[in-house]
Amino acid sequence: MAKTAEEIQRDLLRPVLKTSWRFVLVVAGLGICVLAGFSAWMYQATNGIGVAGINRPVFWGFYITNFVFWIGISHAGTLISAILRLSNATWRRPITRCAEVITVFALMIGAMFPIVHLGRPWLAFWLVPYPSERGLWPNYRSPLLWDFFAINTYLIGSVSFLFLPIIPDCALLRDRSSGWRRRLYSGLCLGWRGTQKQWQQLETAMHIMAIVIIPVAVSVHSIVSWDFAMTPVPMWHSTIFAPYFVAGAIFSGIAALIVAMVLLRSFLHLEEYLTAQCFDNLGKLLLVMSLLWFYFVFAERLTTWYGNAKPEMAVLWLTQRGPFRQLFWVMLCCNFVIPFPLLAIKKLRTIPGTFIASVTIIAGMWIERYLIIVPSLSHKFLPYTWGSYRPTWVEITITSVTFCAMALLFIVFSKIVPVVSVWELKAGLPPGSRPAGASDRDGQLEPVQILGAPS
Amino acid sequence: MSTSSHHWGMAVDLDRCTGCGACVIACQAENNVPTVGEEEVKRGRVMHWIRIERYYEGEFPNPQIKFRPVLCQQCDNAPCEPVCPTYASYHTAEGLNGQVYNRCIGTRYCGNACPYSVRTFNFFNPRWDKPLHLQLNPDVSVRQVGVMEKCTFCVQRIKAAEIQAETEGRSLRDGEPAPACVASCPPRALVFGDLNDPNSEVSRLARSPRGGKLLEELGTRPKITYLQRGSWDGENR
Amino acid sequence: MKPQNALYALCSRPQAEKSLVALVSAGIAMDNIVVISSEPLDHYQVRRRKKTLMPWLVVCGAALGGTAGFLLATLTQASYPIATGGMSVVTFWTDGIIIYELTMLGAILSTILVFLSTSTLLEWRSLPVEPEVSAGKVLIGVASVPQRLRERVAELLSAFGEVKQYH
Amino acid sequence: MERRDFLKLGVLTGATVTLSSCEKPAQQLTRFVVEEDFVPGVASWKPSVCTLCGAGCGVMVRVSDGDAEVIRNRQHGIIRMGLAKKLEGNPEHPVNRGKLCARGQAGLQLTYHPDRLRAPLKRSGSRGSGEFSEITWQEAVGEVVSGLENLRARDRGDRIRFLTGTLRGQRHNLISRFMASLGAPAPLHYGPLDEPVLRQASLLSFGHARMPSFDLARSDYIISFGADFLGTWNSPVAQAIGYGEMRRGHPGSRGKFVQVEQRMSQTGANADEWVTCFPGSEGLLALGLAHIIAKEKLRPNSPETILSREVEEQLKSELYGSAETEEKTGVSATRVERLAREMAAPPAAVALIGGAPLAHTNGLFNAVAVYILNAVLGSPGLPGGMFFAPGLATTKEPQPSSSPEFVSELLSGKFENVEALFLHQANPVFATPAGWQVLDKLGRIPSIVSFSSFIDETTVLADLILPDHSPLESWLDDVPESGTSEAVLSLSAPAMRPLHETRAMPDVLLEIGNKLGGRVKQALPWGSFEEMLRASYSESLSAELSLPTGEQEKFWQKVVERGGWWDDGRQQSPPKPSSKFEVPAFTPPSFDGNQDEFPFYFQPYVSGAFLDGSVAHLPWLQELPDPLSTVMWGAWLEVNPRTADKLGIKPGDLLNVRSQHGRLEIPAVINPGIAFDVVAMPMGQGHENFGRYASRRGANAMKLLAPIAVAQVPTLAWAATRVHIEKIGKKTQLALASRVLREEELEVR
Repeated sequence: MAKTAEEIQRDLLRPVLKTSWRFVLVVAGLGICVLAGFSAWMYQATNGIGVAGINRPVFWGFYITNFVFWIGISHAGTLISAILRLSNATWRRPITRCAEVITVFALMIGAMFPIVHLGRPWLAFWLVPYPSERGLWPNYRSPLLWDFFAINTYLIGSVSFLFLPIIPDCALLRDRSSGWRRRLYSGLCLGWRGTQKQWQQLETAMHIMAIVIIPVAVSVHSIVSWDFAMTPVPMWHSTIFAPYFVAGAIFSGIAALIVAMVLLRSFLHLEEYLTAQCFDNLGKLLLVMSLLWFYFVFAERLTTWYGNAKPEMAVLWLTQRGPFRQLFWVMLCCNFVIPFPLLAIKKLRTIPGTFIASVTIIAGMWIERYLIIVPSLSHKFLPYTWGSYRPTWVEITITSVTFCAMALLFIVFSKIVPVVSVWELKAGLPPGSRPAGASDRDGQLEPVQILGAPS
Repeated sequence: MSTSSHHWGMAVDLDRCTGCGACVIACQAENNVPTVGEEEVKRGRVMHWIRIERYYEGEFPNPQIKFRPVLCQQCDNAPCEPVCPTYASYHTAEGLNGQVYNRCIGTRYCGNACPYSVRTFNFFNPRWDKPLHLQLNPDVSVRQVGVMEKCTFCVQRIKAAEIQAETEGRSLRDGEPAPACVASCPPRALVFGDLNDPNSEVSRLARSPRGGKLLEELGTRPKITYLQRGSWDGENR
Repeated sequence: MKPQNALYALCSRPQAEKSLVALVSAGIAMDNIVVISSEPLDHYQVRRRKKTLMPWLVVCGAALGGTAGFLLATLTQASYPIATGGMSVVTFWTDGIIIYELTMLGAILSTILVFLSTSTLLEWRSLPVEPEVSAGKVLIGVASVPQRLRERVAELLSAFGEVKQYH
Repeated sequence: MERRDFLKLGVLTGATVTLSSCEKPAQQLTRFVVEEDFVPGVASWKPSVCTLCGAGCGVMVRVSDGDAEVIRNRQHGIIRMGLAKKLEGNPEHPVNRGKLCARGQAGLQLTYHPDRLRAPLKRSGSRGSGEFSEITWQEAVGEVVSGLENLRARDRGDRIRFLTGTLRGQRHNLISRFMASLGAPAPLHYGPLDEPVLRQASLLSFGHARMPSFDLARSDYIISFGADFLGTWNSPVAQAIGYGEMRRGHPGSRGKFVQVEQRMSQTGANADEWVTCFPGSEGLLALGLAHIIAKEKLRPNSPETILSREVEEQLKSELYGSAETEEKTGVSATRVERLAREMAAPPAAVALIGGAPLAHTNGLFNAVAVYILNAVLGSPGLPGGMFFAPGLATTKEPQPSSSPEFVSELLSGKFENVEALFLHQANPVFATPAGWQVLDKLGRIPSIVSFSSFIDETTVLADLILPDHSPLESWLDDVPESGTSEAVLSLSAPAMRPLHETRAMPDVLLEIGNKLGGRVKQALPWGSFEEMLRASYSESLSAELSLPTGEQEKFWQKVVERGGWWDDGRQQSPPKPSSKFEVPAFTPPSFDGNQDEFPFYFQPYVSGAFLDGSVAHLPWLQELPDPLSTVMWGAWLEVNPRTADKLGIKPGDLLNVRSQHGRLEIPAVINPGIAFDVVAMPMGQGHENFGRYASRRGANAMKLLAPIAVAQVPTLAWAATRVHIEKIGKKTQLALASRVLREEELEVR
């Protein structure tokens, strides 16, 4: 690439250091939406969870759907950044941070939903194992407890995973800013100077984190799937669920990442950094996941159909022919029929191509979560108890607002920290792109000489 | 499994059950189960702890109807218990599936896990138009918004009977205590008693060849035995 | 080490190479030489990998976390007994999950701690802040210069860039 | 239970809850101090009598203390008093033996109903406007007295009417005496469920107009013609107990139960064999069965006393041959023969009839025919057969009269000149077809006094409302007419003190009588209803049991504690065959509306939750799922699936149901257990003015009915109307407990 280190730095710091009126406008708008969502939640908390559409037997609805969905999105960061870091793929450099940011915020939003859906949210802290006056310890046999531990671990992990590589950039900003910003960044960079020792420690730390975070991510979504698979509910009680959910999570995660990147690219004019090549590579990954997802869906349904157990078939037919059939086919189109050609055909695997595919996939994956939760609950074993579910305005508001919240958090973040890691990008540059040029580098010295030197 | 001398169980003789609904009101009256009103019913939020399932078979002119009263099966291996993060639903010493309302934070997980869908949830605070609140049973706490509830086998009656027997220095007789539904059932389709006592009526019925458990294949080991309806043939005399 | 007897030269990358060689050949110990840059100098010889204990410390952290998890999942249940009619409370499979998560948490936290303690926090005061570094320049120098070599080093460094002293 | 134990219990079962404490703090209210007969915190069980239907079950009331917010002479306050908490069957009572139906248990809510009238009311707005103003009891009684004095002065005593629901025991006696002493005609009764047709049949066949009882527990074969005897008909609890025993009471033998009807009722749902015949042809089917049994001498040992030779001969005529029967009833000849032989085989077989078959124009024929079948089976008076409850031989308990008098008066226009009407537990405006114009006929009566505890469609017309105590607050007595083979008197003292400023109707009548003085006072010598009960039961019974006078008091105490008196020694009296026991000539039923314009038979049926609608205002019953349609809080029309397909009707579609006499809008329910040309609908909903829970809910089946009477019995033939149904195009969501009809249909569309 033609850019020099200085240009890179200037381009990437620009959005942080300069604030346009458009930014203010967008943040204000999103802020209002988020407030609206919050007040909807307060309305629910004061009037009772009954203002939502859940009922017997469909005790879980939109909220848990959102929970699973957002936790799934949060798998963007880990996979892309961790795996690519380990495999040391150079094209990762411009996208890792973006991915890690998505992880952190999606996780926060996702983790909020179990609390939103509680009948008595003010008692949510009873899940925390602490010596309580109630003389009661939480029940570790409950998958919700596993969730509690897994999500917290994952949150701490991905926050640090995000923060470590930010440190040098904060140092950069410290030098490039003044006043309160300077104070802020010199605080954030924790006394980073940039000695070679520090660089080395940083890279080692990142390496270890990458190794650790992947199994954590896998465990998180496995456990989310076990929230369902542990209960004897038709089509839930299945061993395929853990891998099925993990795959789905990564699938939607990548899609979310692509969408975010496309938006950044246009808003922050990062065309030179988020290149078509990144999207092409991500597109390929997405294609793989799409195929994998389809494989899981097919495997799950084939097994059910072949097993032909009455209760399971009831749910299966409900989604294939029953009232949920439209949704099912929409999901299939969104997650496979549309994305497949877009991603498989090289000509179409362009930035717009991958973008469209990703958008449909995000929608499709939300529907998938919904179709996993609601039909099974509405058709449990005793036909007399069969019911249905229709969300109320409260659930719809809160659900849609979470997307605004995501955007808001992301935008605000990108105002504080460059969403593309400056130093990683610079470090990725070939020496040739130095202004001084290779010409200065004739006097190549052998390391042997250095090391062999007397001291 | 039960760690106490009693192991309460029930038998439902579908050949006796007429589907009259006496048990439903009996339970509602005994356990302060609120009425939720038409709109909430339409949303599927009836609170009854016991329901009488009705299934049609065949077509006119030869229709048949099966009634099946379904209440908490008080499983020995209950799916609702392990999933509760706060031990709100737990296994009592007498083997009942207890539900401690004060511990419940309303995840409704137990409601999903229960294959019999017998757990009901307080979507709102219960309301009784005054002075209907005077009908409330002082021995049973009223549940607030956001907690799960379900049939308790009228644990308050069981305790009362046990204390009664204790103060009279005797052991419990068969047929005492009787949950409200059992006490009310005109054709005596519902029988309650101690499964640890092999001679109790409920134990006898539980051994009946007509007996079976609801959704037995799920391995929940329910404490309620359903005795199938018989059919008449000339010989059946 | 006292910063005032530290000497630095602000120079371009290639210069940094040369100056490094010069310093080494002048008998300055490698550990005593500080090279500050705004990105890892992967392509240059100034990088010198040192063994780090970090992975091993992390493994210890993980082990610590795992133990904590084990205790949390078993002892607590025992110290807060609850009547469950004989149903099991502490179960192997489920506790395994808790232990696993806490092991990972231990690993993560120890990584952070080790990193912060070994790399940045210690040098907080001792090293200079040079805005020019963020412009792509490299700050190379000697952390503590022996008095006898002071002039020599200063002279050496000045050959590559303007010599700086930070107070 | 000892107090100490209760405290333990309290600890174990959680704190007592009184919602009232959430609202306005107690100290703001005056605390009325009353000496009470409860031990605080200790529940006690007191006997009472269920008054919701004619069965007269014995009840036990669980009473424990609580704070009740009350109004006493216009002042708000709290009373700590014994409150009824739960109703259960009285274990000793011979009728219901400790069991109680859903309605009986919901009776508790009559006492605590928020819309219950709390003090006497005087009409302040125009009649029917529902505007009333509170007055004191003194004023109220004064008004009545002056009104009656005025009538007496003008010698218009004969223009007074007293309309009650079906009523037995001393209340009935008291009202009769009261009316007689005023020179007024005997009290009239109106209750859609009081079975005048069957009583008439009993009178013709057995010599007294009583409801029959059945020894189901010991019968091997039950054939029921439309009788919902496990749900609402006659003495449902007693019959359900018997049914349970019939099914599984005797190891090794399980009786057979055959139900004959066009719409499968809750009772029919339990039948081993369900037979459907043309509406109104039930009697013919019964005679067809009797014909075969008589002809083939399948019951040689049936007591000769029952049927005379010529009746036997009549039965053998081919008029009732199976071919004929098949043609007229639609039940195949082979099936008729099979059924006849089946039921003749076992020692004890019995036939019941109730519901629609009695509500056709030829209802009396059907009833008598079924009695003949019983006679042929030899069931009367035998174990496992039918019999008549002995009642109280000695106490001159007045014959319970029934609707016909009222109806004939109504139709013959005798109401034109009525000047004063007393109402008690009767709501004819709601429970009569529009064609009878009860509303404006009653509306023209100058003064109406109601004792009702609630505003209902009839009471809203009243000029004066003197609210009665709730049953749990009153002295109650009843002599169950059926469901027991023993002599039974149900009698009970109040289970709790009155919650509101109400007064027991009998006491008010006694007070009025006292104020009126003269003949009335002589006719009603008692100071209170309690005294009257004591006088009329204690004395006579102890005389009959020849108790020494000293014993009487103890005896009375025992009766009151026990919730009544019953004599286990006494066996049922075998019904003596009537002299004019003959096979009636078949008269085909006639239906209002021609087949082409009104293609469907309209069969209203007694709702398991609301009966005729008299208990539709109780929220527990409104939220009790209907056993078959599982609907709550509403009314519906049941249509056969095939018919529905033909008319493109889906569940929940609003239908326009039209007869020659009215139309209803009502949602459809698909019912696989109903004939193609029959539509059915529950009674009891569609109140316009009956408290917050029942008003403007569902539709009132009565308003569709043609004002046709049953032949020879002037009572409403409520199954004799044809209707036309069509989709309106609107859909409503019914409050259903389950939308699923079948267990095996795992693929719902």
